[in-house]
Amino acid sequence: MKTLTFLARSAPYGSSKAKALLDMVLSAAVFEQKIQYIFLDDGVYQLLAGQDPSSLAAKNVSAALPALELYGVDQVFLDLASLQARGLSTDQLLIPVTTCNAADISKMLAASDMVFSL
Amino acid sequence: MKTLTFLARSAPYGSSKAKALLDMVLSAAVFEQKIQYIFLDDGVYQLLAGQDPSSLAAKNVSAALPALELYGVDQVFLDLASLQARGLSTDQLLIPVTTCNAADISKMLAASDMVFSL
Amino acid sequence: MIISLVIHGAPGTTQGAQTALTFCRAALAAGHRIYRVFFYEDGVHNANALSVWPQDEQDLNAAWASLVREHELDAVVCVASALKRGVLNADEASRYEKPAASVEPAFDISGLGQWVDACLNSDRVVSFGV
Amino acid sequence: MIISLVIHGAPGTTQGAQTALTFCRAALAAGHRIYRVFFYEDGVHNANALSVWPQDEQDLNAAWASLVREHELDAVVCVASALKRGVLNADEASRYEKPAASVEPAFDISGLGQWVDACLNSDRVVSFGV
Amino acid sequence: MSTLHIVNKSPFRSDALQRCLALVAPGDSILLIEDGVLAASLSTLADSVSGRSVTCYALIDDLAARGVSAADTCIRSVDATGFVNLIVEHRNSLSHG
Amino acid sequence: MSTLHIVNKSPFRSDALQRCLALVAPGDSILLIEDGVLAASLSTLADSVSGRSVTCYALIDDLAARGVSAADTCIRSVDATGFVNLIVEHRNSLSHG
Repeated sequence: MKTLTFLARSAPYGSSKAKALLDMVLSAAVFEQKIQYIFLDDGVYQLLAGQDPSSLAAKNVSAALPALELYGVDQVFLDLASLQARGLSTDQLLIPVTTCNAADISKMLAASDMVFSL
Repeated sequence: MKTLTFLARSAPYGSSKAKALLDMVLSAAVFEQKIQYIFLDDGVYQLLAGQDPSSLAAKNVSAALPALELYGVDQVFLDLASLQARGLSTDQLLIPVTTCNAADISKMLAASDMVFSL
Repeated sequence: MIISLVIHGAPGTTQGAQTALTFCRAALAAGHRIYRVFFYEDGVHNANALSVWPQDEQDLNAAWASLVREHELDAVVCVASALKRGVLNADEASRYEKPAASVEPAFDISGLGQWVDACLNSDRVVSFGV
Repeated sequence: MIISLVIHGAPGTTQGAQTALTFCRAALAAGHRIYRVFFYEDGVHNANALSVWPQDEQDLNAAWASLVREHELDAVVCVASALKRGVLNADEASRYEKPAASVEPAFDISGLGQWVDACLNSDRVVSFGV
Repeated sequence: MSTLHIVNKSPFRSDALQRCLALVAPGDSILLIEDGVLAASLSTLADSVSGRSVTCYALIDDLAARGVSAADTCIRSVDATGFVNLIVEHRNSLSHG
Repeated sequence: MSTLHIVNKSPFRSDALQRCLALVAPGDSILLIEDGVLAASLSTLADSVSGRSVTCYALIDDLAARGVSAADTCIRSVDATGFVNLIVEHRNSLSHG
């Protein structure tokens, strides 16, 4: 088993990056790897409740979040500084996540076999 | 005749944007429009002397610069603040250009029929 | 008013092509004339006839083709951008000995001169996906 | 050492695909084993067999195909990314009633499982063009 | 004789909005679209254009998609028809890459 | 047990280098490639990593293409073979998008 760390750092809808990383996470979960899924920088916008991309004819990226645990992705982290820098707070998020800081992320990176960032 | 303003703001080689904008400028020149070609932000790197992209198997974007005047593109400007912010000076540039500032660019924009920025 | 569009972004990868499509529909609905839609750089992928979208997503390629047909829009794909990206018509496929054409027939393939012409004949030119 | 590559960028638009090609050649020259090159998102355009490059530019599509053949590399194109971008093999072209295939035959089309498999069987996985 | 500045990039990842603000002139307008609307939720944009005779707009579908709202009433929501009207009302437009 | 941070974006247009510097740990390295090498010509990068046990590299072909050179001797030039060696020497790599 490998430890794979995923840094979700892009806002949803402006590009396909949020969806592309989520698809990688779910694929790795099917193979039962140890997954660390970390939302930081603009990636924290992926967790916001109340997203409604229907008028963009786009799929709601956040719809998959509540199912992450079913897929065995239970190590989901949020960089608190990224959230606060954007004027957001944890009660605006769609799912409960463990908050972390840059030092925590550095430690998780050091313990990872592979890292993917989108 | 229309006044077309082109804002070259991307560094060369990392993306095709510098070349894509240059191709637009040269096409507009063939149709003898009034052209304002302004290098600012990272676009100032397009003017640097000594570029050698041969090992990237890429074409030298700056090779076309000396021919601009032959194409009738004689209104070429450089945003001096962008150059200085990058630790560069005008004596490092491949062709002589007229320096300008943000207020000059705003005036040129106001007098333009169409503006393209890459 | 006479408006032209320049589209730089591929469908699906960045949002620009979708924004342009919505803008184009709104401009037509408001009674403006769309003189030309010019697809440049990665924007040429909007004219790829071979793309297959997932059933639960909007097919942006089909949406463009349908809008172009319905309003008889002048939709032009930049030839230099298109060749490099494998968007070819039958003539080019034959000339360059490629096995197939790939451009949606509702689009024309031509040069940047068509973009300059759009600048000369439009009141406004709006760029998307830069 | 066993190394895999993930390539996100289209050739010509951004530099990532070129950087990856140079890296891949250098890794092979240094005696490392390339377990797999996985093309994801816009990276699938590297496997487009229909692209026609200008004569005075390096044909990056041909360069990849040639490297893959010469070293018998396992080059895999993500099927979901490829379908949406019009990079199809004959089976898919037939299944989705498209007029032609467009993938360079040196590349396989498969799913993200091949990328996970590369993670499991490689010492290093390097991402390009993100 | 004014310009519509169109910004489609996140203010956190890209300097597009900063570069727009450096060039914007009195009478110009700024329209936030796509990831650019993330700037609408910050008070800093309203502060930056305050007193400069610059009007700010944000595309309503992009705000709704992302679940964010304008932090300040001086940033006006527009739909696609409003976007078209802004193009018509300004002499030219500048899509900041 | 260290990470090779790969940065391919201009420090002026993107916050990729800043975000890299926020995550870099002692023993990690930073490799500038593509437009990322533009940061090599600035003294600020050398200052940022000074005293942090972080080594900086820049891809020589990308420096040469752009006609820029490293501002500080602490930023080492590497060729493609050196890039491969850095990948081998570090436990993992992080390409900062």
